[in-house]
Amino acid sequence: MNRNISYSSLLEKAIIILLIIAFLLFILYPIAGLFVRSLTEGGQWSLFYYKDLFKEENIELIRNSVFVASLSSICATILALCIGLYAHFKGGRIRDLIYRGLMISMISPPFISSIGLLTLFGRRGLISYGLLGLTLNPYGWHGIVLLQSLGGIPLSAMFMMAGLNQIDSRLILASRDLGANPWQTLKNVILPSLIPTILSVLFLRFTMNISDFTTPVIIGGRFNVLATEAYLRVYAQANLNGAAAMTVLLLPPALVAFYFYNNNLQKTNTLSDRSKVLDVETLNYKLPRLVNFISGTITLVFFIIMVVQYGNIFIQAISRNVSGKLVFTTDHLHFFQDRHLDALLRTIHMALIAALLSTLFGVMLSYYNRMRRIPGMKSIEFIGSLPYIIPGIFFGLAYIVVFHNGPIKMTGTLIILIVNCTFRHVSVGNKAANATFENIDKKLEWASYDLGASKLQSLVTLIFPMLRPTFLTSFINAFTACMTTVGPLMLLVSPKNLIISVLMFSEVSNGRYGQAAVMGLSLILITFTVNLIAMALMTREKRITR
Amino acid sequence: MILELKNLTKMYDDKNGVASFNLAVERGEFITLLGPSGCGKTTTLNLIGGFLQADSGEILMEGKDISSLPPEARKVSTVFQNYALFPHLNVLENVAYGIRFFRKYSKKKALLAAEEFVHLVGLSGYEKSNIGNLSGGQQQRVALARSIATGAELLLLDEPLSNLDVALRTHLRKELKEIQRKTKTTMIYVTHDQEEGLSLSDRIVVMDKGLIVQIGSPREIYYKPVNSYVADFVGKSNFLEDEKGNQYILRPEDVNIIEKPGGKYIIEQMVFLGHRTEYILRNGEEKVEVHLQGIRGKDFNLGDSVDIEILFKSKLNNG
Amino acid sequence: MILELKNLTKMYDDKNGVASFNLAVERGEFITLLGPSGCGKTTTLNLIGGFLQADSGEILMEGKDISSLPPEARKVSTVFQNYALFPHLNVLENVAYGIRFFRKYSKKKALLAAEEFVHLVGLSGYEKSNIGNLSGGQQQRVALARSIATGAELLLLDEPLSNLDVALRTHLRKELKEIQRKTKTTMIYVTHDQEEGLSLSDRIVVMDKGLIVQIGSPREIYYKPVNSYVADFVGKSNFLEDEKGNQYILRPEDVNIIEKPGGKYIIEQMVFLGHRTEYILRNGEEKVEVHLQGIRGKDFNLGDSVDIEILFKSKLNNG
Amino acid sequence: GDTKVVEEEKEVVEGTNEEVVKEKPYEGTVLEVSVAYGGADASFEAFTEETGIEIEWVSMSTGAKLSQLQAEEGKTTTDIWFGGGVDSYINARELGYLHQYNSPEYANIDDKYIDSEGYYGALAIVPHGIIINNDLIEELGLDIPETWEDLTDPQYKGEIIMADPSISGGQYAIHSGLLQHMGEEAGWAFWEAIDKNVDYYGQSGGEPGQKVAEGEFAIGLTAITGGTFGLAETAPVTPVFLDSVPWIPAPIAIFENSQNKDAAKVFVDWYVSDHGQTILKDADARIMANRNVEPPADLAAILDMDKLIDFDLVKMGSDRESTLARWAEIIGE
Ligand SMILES: Nc1ncnc2c1ncn2[C@@H]1O[C@H](COP(=O)(O)OP(=O)(O)OP(=O)(O)O)[C@@H](O)[C@H]1O
Ligand SMILES: Nc1ncnc2c1ncn2[C@@H]1O[C@H](COP(=O)(O)OP(=O)(O)OP(=O)(O)O)[C@@H](O)[C@H]1O
Ligand SMILES: [Mg+2]
Ligand SMILES: [Mg+2]
Repeated sequence: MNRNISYSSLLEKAIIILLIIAFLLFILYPIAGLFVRSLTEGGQWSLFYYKDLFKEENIELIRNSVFVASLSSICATILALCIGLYAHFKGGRIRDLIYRGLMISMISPPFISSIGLLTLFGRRGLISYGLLGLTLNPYGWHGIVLLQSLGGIPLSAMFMMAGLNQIDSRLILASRDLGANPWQTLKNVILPSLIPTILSVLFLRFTMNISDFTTPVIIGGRFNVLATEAYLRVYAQANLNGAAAMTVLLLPPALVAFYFYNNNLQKTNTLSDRSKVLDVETLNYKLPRLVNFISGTITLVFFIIMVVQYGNIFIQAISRNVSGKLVFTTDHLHFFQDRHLDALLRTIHMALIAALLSTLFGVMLSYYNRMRRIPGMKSIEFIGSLPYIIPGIFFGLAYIVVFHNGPIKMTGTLIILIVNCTFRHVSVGNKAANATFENIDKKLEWASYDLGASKLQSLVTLIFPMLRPTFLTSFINAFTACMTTVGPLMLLVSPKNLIISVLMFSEVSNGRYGQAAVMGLSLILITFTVNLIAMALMTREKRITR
Repeated sequence: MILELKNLTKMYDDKNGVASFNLAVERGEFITLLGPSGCGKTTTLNLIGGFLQADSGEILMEGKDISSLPPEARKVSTVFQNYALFPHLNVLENVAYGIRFFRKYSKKKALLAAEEFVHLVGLSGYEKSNIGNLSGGQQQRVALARSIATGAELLLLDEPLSNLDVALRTHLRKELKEIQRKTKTTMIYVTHDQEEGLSLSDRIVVMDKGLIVQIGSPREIYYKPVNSYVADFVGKSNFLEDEKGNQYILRPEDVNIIEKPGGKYIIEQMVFLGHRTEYILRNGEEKVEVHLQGIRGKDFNLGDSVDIEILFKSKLNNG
Repeated sequence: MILELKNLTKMYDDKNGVASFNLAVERGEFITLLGPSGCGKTTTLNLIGGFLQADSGEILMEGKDISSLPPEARKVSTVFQNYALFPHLNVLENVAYGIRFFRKYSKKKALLAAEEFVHLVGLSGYEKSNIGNLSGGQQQRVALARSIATGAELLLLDEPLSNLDVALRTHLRKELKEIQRKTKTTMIYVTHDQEEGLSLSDRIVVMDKGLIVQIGSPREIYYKPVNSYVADFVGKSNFLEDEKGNQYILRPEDVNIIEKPGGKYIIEQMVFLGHRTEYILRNGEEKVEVHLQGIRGKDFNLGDSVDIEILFKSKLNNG
Repeated sequence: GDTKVVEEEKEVVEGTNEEVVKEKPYEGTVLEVSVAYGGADASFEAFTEETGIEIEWVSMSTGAKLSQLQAEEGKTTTDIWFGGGVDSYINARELGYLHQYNSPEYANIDDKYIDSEGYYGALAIVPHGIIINNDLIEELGLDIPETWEDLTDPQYKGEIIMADPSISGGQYAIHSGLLQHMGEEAGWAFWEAIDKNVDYYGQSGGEPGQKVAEGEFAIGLTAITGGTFGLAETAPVTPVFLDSVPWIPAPIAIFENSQNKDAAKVFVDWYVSDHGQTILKDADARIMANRNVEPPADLAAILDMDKLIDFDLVKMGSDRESTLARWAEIIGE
C-alpha cells in the first residue's frame, strides 16, 4: 500500500515539475530572450534601443494608444452593458437568442470586421456611397474606435450577462419593496452590484485594445499607435530590437489594466450568493422605459451590423466590388480551393492540438494553484497570463529568437505554431478553471483521499470529470482563438507551416478582400461547426448530470 | 381591517401555487403562515408584496384594491428569507434606502432619519459597518430596521430566522415580538417551524398544498386541530380511537408513565434528550409515545412493564 | 482500544486550534465531540482523518502511531459536513469509490460490492440516481454508506445532520444509531446540538476553546456538569446559591409551579410552544425560568402570583 | 487573363518536355521560397515539371523576412528569396545571410540590376506609375495627371492613395527614385506638396491598386505589373506612366543557411535564363531583367523605356534611413 502511494506521489511530483518547466521554457524563457536581445546592439550590451524611447514622437504614440484604447474600451463596455441589461431583463427566449448571437459573432477574427466596414462604409462603400451617396472617410482614430468597440462587444456582453445573472434577484425585489422605482433600482442596486463586472470588462478590453495592431494597421490611416509602430518596426523596417524595446513601453499600461481586471474578476466571484429564490421570469422587473428603448435599439443595431457584416463577408467571397457596384464571380472560391485548402487543413490541425493542450495545461495549473495550493504555482500562473497580455507579435518574435537553434530548434515547423498557440491561450482555460474551482467544495478532494484514492487518482477520477463542462467551454474558446490568431504567428510561418489566418491578414492588408473573405468564411464555418459540436456535447452532459 | 385577501389564487401549474386564499388581518395583528416547504407561503407573501401577479382574487389594503400596483407603490414591506441586504451599502445606508425612496426623503435626511431605526434594533455603533462583516443575527436586525423604517403599515417576514442557530433563533424571536409591541406594526410571518409559529402569533394560518387548512390562535391550533395533518404539523401526536369510533389525539407530553410491574405496556425505546426523555411504549399492536420531562424521565428503563395515565386528549373532527 | 489520542495539539495561532487533547476510544463506542462553533471539533476530526498535521502529540490506532500517514493510508473514514458526495457519479458509483481505492477492488467488483451497502442504508432502487436529485436525508445516507463501505474501523462524522430540518434530523438520528448497532462501527461524531449529543452517544466530550472540559455519559454531562459552561451548553439552567455559598443548577423542567394566591413569585413572561409553555417567574431580584409540559402549562397567566416546587437540583463543583 | 496564361504555359512545357527529362538530378528535392513577387507562383508548376524540384512557398514582405532572419540569426529554413525590395537584400547581404552565387545566366543581365559580387541577382524591373479610376475621375471632373508635379494640384485633395514608404519597398523606390531624379530640393518639395493631397497611406505596396479599383480613391501610386493590368480587366481602372518612371529591380537570392544549395542554384539559373524569364513574364507581365526577353506587349504599349530614370540603387539603399526620417517629419506634421 505504502509503496503504491509513494510511486504515485512521485509520478505526481514529476508531472508538477514538468508543468513548471513547460511554463518557464515556453513562456518566460522566450520573453526573457527577446528582452535580452533588445538590450544588445551588434553583439554588445547596449541601451541603444531604449535611448530614444521617450522621444516626443513616441510620447505622442503613447498618448494615441492610451486615448484610442480607453475610448474603445469605454464604448465597448457601455454598449455591452446595454446589450447585457436588455438581454437579461427580457429573459426567456430573447435572452437565449441574444446569447447565441453573441457567441456566433465572437468567432470571426476581429480584423475581418474591417473588410465589412470598409466595403460597406468606406469612401465608396456599398451603403455609404452606393445607397446613401455619401463619401465617408473611415480611416483614422474613429475607425479604430468603431472597430475595436464592435469587436469587443460580444465577449463583453456575455460577461455582463453572466454578471447580471450572479446578482441576487432578491436585492432587486428588496429595492422595489423599499419604494425604489425601476430607474432608482437600476441606479442604486443593479449597477452598483455590477461594478466589479463592469470594471473587469473595461480593463480586459483595455489590455486587448492597447496591444492590438491589426485594427490600426488596416483602418488607422495616418493615425498611428504604439502597437502599429512596433509592428511596423518588425514588419517593414526589420528593426527587431527596436520593436522589442518599444513593447516595453506597451507593457506597463497593459499590466496595470490586467492587474485590475484580475482583481475585479475575483470580486465578482466572491460577492455572489448562488441561492436564488426567483428567476428573471418571475422577478417581474422591467427596465425603465427609456433605458429599455435605448438598450433595445443598441442591441438591434448591433445585430443588424453583425448580420450585414457576415452577409457582406459572404457576398465579398463571391463577388467583386467595382466602384460601389457588385459583380459576381467564383474566382475567389477557385483560388481558395487551389491555393489555400492545405493551409486551412493545417490550421485546423494546429488549432485542435493547441486548444487541447492549452486547456489541459490551463486546468492543471489552476488545479495545482487553487485546489492544492502548491507553493510557487501562483507565480507560474502569472507567467501563464503574460502571453495573453503582451502584444502577440512579440510572443512570436520571442519564439524565433530562442528556438531557432540549439536543442529545441523548432523554427519553420508546425510544432512551433502549436506550442506558441498553446501557451498564448493557456490563460483562457486557466481562468475558466479558476472560476470553477471557486465553486467546487474543497472537501470533495478530501473525501476522495479519505476513501483511499491517491492524489493522482483523485485528479483523474474526480477533478477531471467534474471539470468536463469547463474543459469543453475553454476548448471552444481556445480553439476559436487559435484559429483566428495572427499576431504571434505572423513571423513564425514559413512555406511549410503556413496557416490560414496569417494568409488572410496579408490579403486584407493588401486590400484583396475577396480572397480574405473566402478564407474568413471558411474560418467562421469551421469554428462554428466545432462550437456546435462542443455545445451539443455539453448539453448532453447536462442531461446526464441533471 | 388593514388587509383583506379575497379568493386570492395564483397557480404556477396544476399543482403548485396558492388557491382561494381568504384572510382578513386586523391592524397590529401578528399572523403566521405555517406549513411545510412548498405549500405556498412565499407565493402568498409575494402576491401581497406585489412581486407576483395573482391569477384572480383581490388584495384589499384599508379597503382599496392594490392588486395592480407595482411593489414600490404598496405600503407593504418585506423582510426576505436571506435578508437581501445591499452588500454595497453600509448598515445606515441600507436602512436609509427605504426612507429615501418609500418616504421620498432626500438622501441626507434619509440617513439622519435612519439612525433612529438602527438604534431601535440595538445596532447603535454599527452604522458604518459593512454588511458582510455582520453576524447573521445582526443582519436580521438590519433587515428588520430597513423594513420598519419605510413606515409601511404591514410587514411581511419570510422565514427571517430560518438560517440561524437555535439559540440565536430563540433570542431573536423574543426581540422581534418586542419590536412589534413597540412599533405596533402589523406583521405577516412565514415559517415552517411550529414552535416559532406557536410562540409568536396572535393567529396562525396553517397551509397545505396551496390551501388554507385551519386559522386560529396558537392554543386552538395545538389543542383543537381540525385534522391529523394540522395535529401532526404542530407537534407529536398519538392517535387513539374509542369504542364508538371517535378519533382522539393524545400529545406525548400529556401522558404520564406509572410504575406498575405487570402493567400492560412495555418500554420499547428510550431516548435521553436532557430536558426530557422520550419513550415508546408498546401494548401488542398499540404503540404510545410518551415524553417525560426532566428528572421525571429518569425512573424507567428499557423493558420495564408500566401503565399510563392520560392527562388530556382532544377529539378530532375528521374521520 | 481502537484509537488513542495523546496530548494532541494543533494551533493555527495563539487562540485557535486544539490543545492537549487526550482521549481513548473503545471499539464499538459512539463518542460525540460537543461544543460551540469554533471550539475545535472539526480540527480534531481532521487531525484523526489525516487532513491536518498535528503540531505535537500522538494518534495511535490499535496501538500504532499513524500521525505521519496520509489520509488515504488511514483506516478511518469521514462523513463530511455537507457530505462531499461526488456530483458526477451516481449513488452506486459514489459508494463504490471507496471500495475501489481503499479496498483496491477492480471497478467492476467495487460496483458489485457497493450494492450491499446501498441496501444497508435503505436506498435500494436508487442505485442509478443522480446525487443532485436526492433529498438531504438520502444524501446523508449515501455518505454514510460510502464511508462504511470502505470497511474503515473508525468513522468520523462532522455534523452530518446540521443542514436538515428538525423532523428529518430526529428521524435520521435514529437510523444512524441503528446502523451503528448493526455494523458495530466505532464512531466519533461532531455536533453543536446538545440534543443530538445526548441522544446518540455512549460518551460525550464537551469542548471549549480548543480544550476538553468534560468527558462523560449523557446523563453525567446533563446532571453532573463540572461547571456552568457545560451546564449551560447542554440545557437551560437556573443558578441558585444556598446560604453556605454552594452553587446549584436547577433545570427549568425540574421545577413545578404551584397555584398559590399571594405566592412570592410573579409570572412575568409566558411563551406557548405547544408541547410546553415557558414561564419566567420573578421574586424581586430573583428570576426563575420554568418549563411546564403539555396541558399542565395551561393553568397560569401573566401576572399570577405563584409558588414553586423544586424537583431536583445538582451541585456545581466550580465557584 | 489568368486562364490564358495557364494555356500558354502548357504549350511551353509540352514543347520542352522531352529535352529536360534527361537532366533531373534534384528530382524530389523541396525548395522553400519566400516570395514577394505578385503572381510568381503561376510559374512554379512549370519549374517543377521541368526540373523535378518541388516548391513550397510563402508570401512575405521582404521587411518581415529580414526581421525573421535577424531574429533567427540567419538560420532560416528557407532556401530562396524571390522578389521584393532590393534594400532588404543589401541589408541581408551585409549581415551575411545571403549565399554568393554568380549564375552564368547573369551574363544576359545588366550589371546595374545585380549585386557586383553575386549575392543577389535580378528577375525583373518593376516600373512605377499611377493607377486611376476612370469612373471617379469622370464623376469628380478631375484631369488625368500627366506628370508627377500634376499630382500636387489641390483638385486631387483626398483622392490620392499611396503606400507608406517606410513600409512598402516599392513606394520607397518611387520616393528615392524621384529624389534622385528631381534632385534633393525639388524632390522634397514635391513630396511635401503631395502629402497635402493624401489622406491615407497604405500599409503595403499592393493596397493602392486595390483601393483604386474598388473606388475608394481616384488615383493610386503603384508599381505597374501584370497584376495592375489584371485589375483593369475587372474594374474601370487604367495604369498610367507619368513623365518619368522610377523603377526597382526584383532581386533573387539564395540563403546562406540553405541546405539545398545545388538545387537552389538550378532554381536561380532557371529563373534568370531566357526560358525561365519568359515563363515568369507570362505569369506576371513585367519588364524582365534578361535583355533577351521582350517586354510584355501591354506594358510596352504604354511605357517609353527612355522615361526610366537613371537610378543609383546603392545610394537608394544607403540613404534609406535618413530619407525615411525626413519623411516621418513631413507626415508627422
Ligand atoms: N416560479 C415558479 N414556477 C413554477 N413553480 C413555482 C414557482 N415558484 C414556486 N413554485 C412552486 O410552487 C410551490 C409553492 O412555492 P412557495 O415558494 O410559495 O413555497 P413555500 O411554502 O414558500 O416553501 P418554502 O418553505 O420551501 O419556502 C412549490 O411547489 C414551488 O416549487
Ligand atoms: N486553516 C485555519 N487557519 C486558521 N484558523 C483556523 C483554520 N481552520 C480553523 N481555524 C480556526 O480554528 C478554530 C477551530 O476551528 P474548527 O473548524 O475546528 O471549529 P469547529 O469546532 O469545527 O466549529 P464549527 O462548529 O463552526 O464547525 C476556529 O476559531 C477557526 O476559526
Ligand atoms: Mg418560501
Ligand atoms: Mg466544524
